[in-house]
Amino acid sequence: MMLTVVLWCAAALLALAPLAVIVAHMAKAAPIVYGLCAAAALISLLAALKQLLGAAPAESMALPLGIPWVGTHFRIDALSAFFLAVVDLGAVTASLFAIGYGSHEAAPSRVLPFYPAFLAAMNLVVLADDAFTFLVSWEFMSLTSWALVVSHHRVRDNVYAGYVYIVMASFGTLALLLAFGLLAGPDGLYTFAQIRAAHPTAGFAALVLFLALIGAGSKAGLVPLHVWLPLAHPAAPSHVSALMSGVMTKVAVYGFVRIVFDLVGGPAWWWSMVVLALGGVTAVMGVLYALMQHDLKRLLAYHTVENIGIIFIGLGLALAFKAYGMDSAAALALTAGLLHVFNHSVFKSLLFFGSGAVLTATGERDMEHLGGLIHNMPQTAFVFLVGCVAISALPPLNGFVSEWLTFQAVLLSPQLPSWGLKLLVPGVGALLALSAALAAACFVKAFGVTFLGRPRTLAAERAAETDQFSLAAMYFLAALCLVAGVLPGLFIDALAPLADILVGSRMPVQTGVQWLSIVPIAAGRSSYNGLLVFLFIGISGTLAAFAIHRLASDRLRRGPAWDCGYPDPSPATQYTASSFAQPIRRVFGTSMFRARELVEMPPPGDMRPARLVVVVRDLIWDAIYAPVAAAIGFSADRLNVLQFLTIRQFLSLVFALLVILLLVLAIWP
Amino acid sequence: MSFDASDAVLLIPAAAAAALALLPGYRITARLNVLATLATFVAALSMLWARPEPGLYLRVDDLNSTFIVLTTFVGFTTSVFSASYIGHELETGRLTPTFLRFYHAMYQVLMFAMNLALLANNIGVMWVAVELATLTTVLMVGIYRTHEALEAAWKYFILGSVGIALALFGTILVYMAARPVIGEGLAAMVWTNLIAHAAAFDPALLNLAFVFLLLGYGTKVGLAPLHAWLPDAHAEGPTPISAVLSGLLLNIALYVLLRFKMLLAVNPAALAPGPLMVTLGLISLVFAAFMLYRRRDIKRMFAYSSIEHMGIIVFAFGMGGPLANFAGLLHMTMHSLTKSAIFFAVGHVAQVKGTQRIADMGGLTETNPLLGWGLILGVVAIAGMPPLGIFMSEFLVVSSTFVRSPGLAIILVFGILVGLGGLFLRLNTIVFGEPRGPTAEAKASYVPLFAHLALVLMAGLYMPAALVAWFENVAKLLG
Amino acid sequence: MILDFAVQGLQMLLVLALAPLLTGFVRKAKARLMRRQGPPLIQPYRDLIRLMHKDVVLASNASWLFRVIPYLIFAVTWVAASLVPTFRIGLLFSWSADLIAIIALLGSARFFQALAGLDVGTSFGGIGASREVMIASLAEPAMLMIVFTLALIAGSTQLSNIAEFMVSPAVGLRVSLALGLLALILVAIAENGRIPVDNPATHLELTMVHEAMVLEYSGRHLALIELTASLKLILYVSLIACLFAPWGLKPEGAGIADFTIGIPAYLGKLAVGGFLLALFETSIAKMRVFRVPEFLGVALMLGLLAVLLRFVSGSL
Amino acid sequence: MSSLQFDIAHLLAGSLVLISFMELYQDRLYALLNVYAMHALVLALSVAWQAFVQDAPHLYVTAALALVFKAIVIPVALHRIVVQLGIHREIEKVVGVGPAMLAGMGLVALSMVVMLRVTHDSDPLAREDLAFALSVVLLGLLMMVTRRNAVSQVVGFMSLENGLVLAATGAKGMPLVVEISVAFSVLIAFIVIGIFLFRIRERFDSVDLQAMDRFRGERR
Repeated sequence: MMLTVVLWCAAALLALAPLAVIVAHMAKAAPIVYGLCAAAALISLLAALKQLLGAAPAESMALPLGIPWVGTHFRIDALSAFFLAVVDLGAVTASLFAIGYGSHEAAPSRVLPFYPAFLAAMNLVVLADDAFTFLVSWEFMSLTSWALVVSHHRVRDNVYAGYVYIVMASFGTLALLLAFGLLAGPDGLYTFAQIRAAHPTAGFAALVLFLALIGAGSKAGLVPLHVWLPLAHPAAPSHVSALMSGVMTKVAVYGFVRIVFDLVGGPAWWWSMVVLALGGVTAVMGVLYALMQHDLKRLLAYHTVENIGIIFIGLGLALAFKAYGMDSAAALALTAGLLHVFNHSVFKSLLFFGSGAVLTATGERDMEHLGGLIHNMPQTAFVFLVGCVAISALPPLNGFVSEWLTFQAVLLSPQLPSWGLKLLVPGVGALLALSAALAAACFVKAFGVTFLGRPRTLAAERAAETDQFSLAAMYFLAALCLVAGVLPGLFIDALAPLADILVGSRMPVQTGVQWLSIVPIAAGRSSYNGLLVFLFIGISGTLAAFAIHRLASDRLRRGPAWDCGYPDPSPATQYTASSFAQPIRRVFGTSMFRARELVEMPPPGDMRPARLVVVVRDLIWDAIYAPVAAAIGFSADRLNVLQFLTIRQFLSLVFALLVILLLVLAIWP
Repeated sequence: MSFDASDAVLLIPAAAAAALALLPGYRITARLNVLATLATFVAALSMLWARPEPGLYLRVDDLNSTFIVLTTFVGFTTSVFSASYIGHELETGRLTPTFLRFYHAMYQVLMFAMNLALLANNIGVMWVAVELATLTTVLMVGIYRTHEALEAAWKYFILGSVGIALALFGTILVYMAARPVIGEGLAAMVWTNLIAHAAAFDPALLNLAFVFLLLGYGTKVGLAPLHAWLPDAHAEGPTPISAVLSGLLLNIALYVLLRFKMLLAVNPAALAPGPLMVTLGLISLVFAAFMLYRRRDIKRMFAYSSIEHMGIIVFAFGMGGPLANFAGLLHMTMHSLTKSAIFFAVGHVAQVKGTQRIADMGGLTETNPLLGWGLILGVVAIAGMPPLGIFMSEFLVVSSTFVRSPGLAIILVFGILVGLGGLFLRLNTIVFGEPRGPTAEAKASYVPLFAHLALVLMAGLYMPAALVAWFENVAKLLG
Repeated sequence: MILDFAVQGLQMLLVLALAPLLTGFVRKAKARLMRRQGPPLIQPYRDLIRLMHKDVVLASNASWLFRVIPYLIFAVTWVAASLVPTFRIGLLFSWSADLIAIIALLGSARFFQALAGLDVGTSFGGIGASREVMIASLAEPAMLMIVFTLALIAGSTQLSNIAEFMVSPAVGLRVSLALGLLALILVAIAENGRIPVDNPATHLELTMVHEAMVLEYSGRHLALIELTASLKLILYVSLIACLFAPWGLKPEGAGIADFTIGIPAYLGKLAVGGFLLALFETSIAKMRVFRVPEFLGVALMLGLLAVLLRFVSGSL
Repeated sequence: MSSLQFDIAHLLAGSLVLISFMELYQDRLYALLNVYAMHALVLALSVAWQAFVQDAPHLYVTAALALVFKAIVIPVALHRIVVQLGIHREIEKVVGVGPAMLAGMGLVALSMVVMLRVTHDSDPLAREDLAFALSVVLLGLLMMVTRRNAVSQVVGFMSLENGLVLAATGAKGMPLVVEISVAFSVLIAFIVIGIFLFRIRERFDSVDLQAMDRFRGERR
């Protein structure tokens, strides 16, 4: 029932794509298309929630499409339902946002057709129940998002970003293809049911793990496969960026979870070490990269990398516990990871919407040209701030809850017998803590430089508040951040069936606990109550304000900024994004990015201004991608000689081949 | 021998060729050309229902009926495209009416030769037909009389002739192998007899024969390092001919090769042709993939991409087994449709921009949206992306190969990925960015282009059961 | 139940009331150690009241956020402080936020304070904010490592349970605990902006961190921020006290009578802690800003080492 | 068949191989053309002999064709082309005579080995014949590859094709032989005409000297 509903929604979205091609040039095209998208996604969302919360049994369905003798199989179980909900939540809000935002689009005909197709593809990925359908939807998702990335094709960087993206995406897809090739075996048993039934050997399973890490990881943005992400996500229109960062990466996580937790079967203990190490590195590298950025959307994209790392830390712990049969602990770790999936999708969409609003208001993505927007765009500033607090994992918002749960899972891991894990997990815990702290620092920078201070350019000064639809979308997500932060119990319980499927156990039920606090393991061990904390803060804050205004003074005068007695009228003297990051750059960047500051001081009498240039190198690119590109270019050049041979030389090639083959025949046994 | 569909498939083009050689005026001739190909196509379709009995010279079975329908169909759509294309060529004066008459006649001769090669039940006739096709294309490649065109035609001619010789030697050897078993005379060259008795043939002779046939016909397939003629012939000839070359002639040669592969497959003592084909296939794939990066001429680039895909197909057939063979057939069909579609698009692009240099094109989606997106769709399809047909075949090839021999699959995937990179690198400069070059609207019918793409799309999503059953039979035939 | 409420309330008021006193005490002690007379103990209270009654002079381009933040950080810090057991374990709401959450609450306070530093758009605000977050980015992980150590020893992240465990004889002397204590002290110094990391008394522009952030504040806002700083100080002192010197902490369900022991004990601890802090500050010079990372790196390493020890063996 | 017939066929085929070697040895164009004429002559003889042995009259046509067309018409035509286009008289080689000869030896040996693997029930004449034919083919190809000179390349191709005809006629009762030989004669005619039309003075490699660098495939 639910399955048919969501499939019809996906079909409707697909049908919307050609429709959009036709109507794209009409004046009211954007609202119509996005409105319809929102409607379809909403229905699908409700269906998914019903499936998930109603703990309905899994439904499956086969259509006579795709590979003829296999057919196209769809299935919705708790896992699919959860991710479907995440996807469609993002889809609904993004479409809502786009109803307003999309009207600023310069070339709607390059966005409108692909947007619904993109949504449909993401929906289908999480519903697919056989390898072919999964990969088709997966790659179709890449393809449509690629089209959206290059929608502003006159900007060279966007086309370049699209190129890197499509190549990396195909790389990932081919890796997954190989993985499924292994799982399906020589006689092509492609449906997931058959794959589950067949248990691969340990070697094959390990190979599948690595291929899945490459395939899903490259889409999710695991370091070192992340390079395309900070290029492609910002290049797309902001509502699409939100979808790519907030939702598509989660679809990638789904792919990983589906393959590694569900299809392959029992994990080996060392798998978790790989995943944990990758996750930890990704988390810290991601946030450090972000700190070096002053392009708002690119900064957000790098934070996606960081959060993916956090998610994979949770998943890695879950794998470890699962491998040693500590199911309840595995359930905790898994829930932590999946809860972060949801949380990140919420606040990352929110933040990208905010950046989109800023972009439309000022036409600027570069924070160095922004500032002081809180005065002209108070509401956007407020919701963006909520997003910043949430993603910085600060109580009482939702980001904190999932990281808190992850920490709880880390604290359970000394019981793991393996020494490797005993040594690795504390380090990963430290990395997690570090990334959380750095994220806070980074978002102080992001919000402070963009919205606070004095406007650095005319554009920033002239900015105007964004439209109602965008605000509605953002307020909704902000509210969601708060709700998920103060009432995490509801969300944790919703995830219980997933844990059941994947690790065969579930966390203790939270809704029953007194005062609505959450108790992951036992009351004596740890508990957190976002609601009370929130209330306390609210009460004591208002109390203080009330008391002071009553008993002391509430008078207030405006004056020029004091600034130790020599205020400077020029906004250029404010701290910029890069100057704000300078201390941290000096601490971490010098080794991690070879960050150098080149001061160019003209001699006395020279009228040129002195310049300070900060050089930041991406070592991962230099170490891996540049050599590969160079190697391909080199071999292309070498082989290209063959285009310019003379006929006689070509003939000699033929002759040589003939002789070789004859020799083979001669020595053939 | 009573007249039946298979004769029609041969006679219509032959008659049309004669007529077109005589008639003046390009409007009539172009129309007639279209009509003739359409009639041929219909006749070919009719063969699906009323299948003629195999004779000494002609036969129809699952394998070649697949090919014939495909060939005649692409031949038809290409003639439609060619009608609009040629009109433009006349206006710009690149072709004179005399040459045009010659062109149309040759087009029909080519159709005739290809159908003959497919229908032939006699390896001698098969050889003659393939060579006839080669020579006609040689003439058409040189039709523009530019230095490049003559150069390309000449190269094609010489390499082709050597190929012809080698193929003939192989054919003779097959006859030698067959004679002791079947007896002297024509019977020993009839395909049906050969396949029936191949088990008893002398394996050493068969091996030797296959080596020569592989090189001889492999030259036509364009397998590296025998490919040299292919890129230039594609680049310098008229675009409809490039489309036919890539879409059909390569397939024909491959088809002939498959026939002989089947012979060897039947004979247990003979060496397995698989490894040879797999090696050549992978070489062609990787080589062509790298060659894509340094291309400046749009048609030559897609010619190399044809080599790449021929590599994949040969690889698939070399691997053998029901899955791989099915994938190979599917890939072959999809590639013909897609590649000819791409060449349709490229032809219009070249006419709009007045050049084939990629550097002089840009922002096509801006200036000619329909054409630009058509080209993108084609490239996306040829790069093996869903939901288009080639993705399915590549999915089957890769996933079925990886378990059997991981190393090969890795190379295959590597080649595909490199090729994709090259294609998109060039595509970006053509369709995106600031518009460059002339931006006149192309006066052309996009029907063939999008018809092909629609078919490819459909195949990627849903394949009719009949077609599938058919392919599966053929896959079994190929063993 | 009623009693529990009373106790929780008493705790909240107690920390609020004692916070300025502790600050004053430390100042006094420092002055004395430097052979100065020093301000009277109640000077901080006077300052606060004076500031409260002054007008607020707001920079012309200060935003609404700038005005909200003082109350916000005060509230957050107060809540955090009131969850740390001072004289009695098992406060009514102690389970509403465990040690990790308390650290995170302080984190939120710092987050907003740094934002406030950036709001007016002056260069000094920027300096302060950027340095603050740099310090925090190292201090917080170190703190979390310490929390891990304690949590792993006591088998709980619940402050009350940890304290309970610490009272119990089961603790014994542990290497990891020693490392943890050392790290905690370093972090506490950094977090409260004391010498050698930062100087709460300085107004020499280039050395300021915390002071630079709040440069534009005045009147009641400044008062609240000062109070918040004191609260943070007392929070850390009592945190150290209840974790590493839990003597005199009364278990749950203790009656009024026991407070006669608990509260004095707590005051004693505060006095000792304050004096030690003063002693430390007078005996050391402030370090350059970019030495701070090394200072905190040590703390982080110590914490990590402690956790590792806990992971590999139960007895260390 | 009697051993005499066998020996004569064998002799003719073998001498064909020998003449191929002589072609390989030549370094003057006219001499080369003459040697080729001889090559064609011997081919004609051997074909005629096959026709007689297999009493397959239609093979006489092929023989006649070889005699008239290949042994007379083509050499003369080429001779005139050389004169008219003023082609250098000596042959530019890629590898010297010595190495070429050695390679030729290797090829002959190779073809022998390959053919001798053929099981013995197929009649020996065919087998030996085929071995010689194969070596002639390979030698022709070798010549095309090691000679820069257009005319000598044509000669190489033609002797290659002679090898084919030898094989075809050697294959007892093979149909279409005549047609095929005719077809090939036409093909060769095309090539020769092509050379004349495109005024290829020195090499196949390009349509004319200037074109050679500019129009080989894509511009560099």
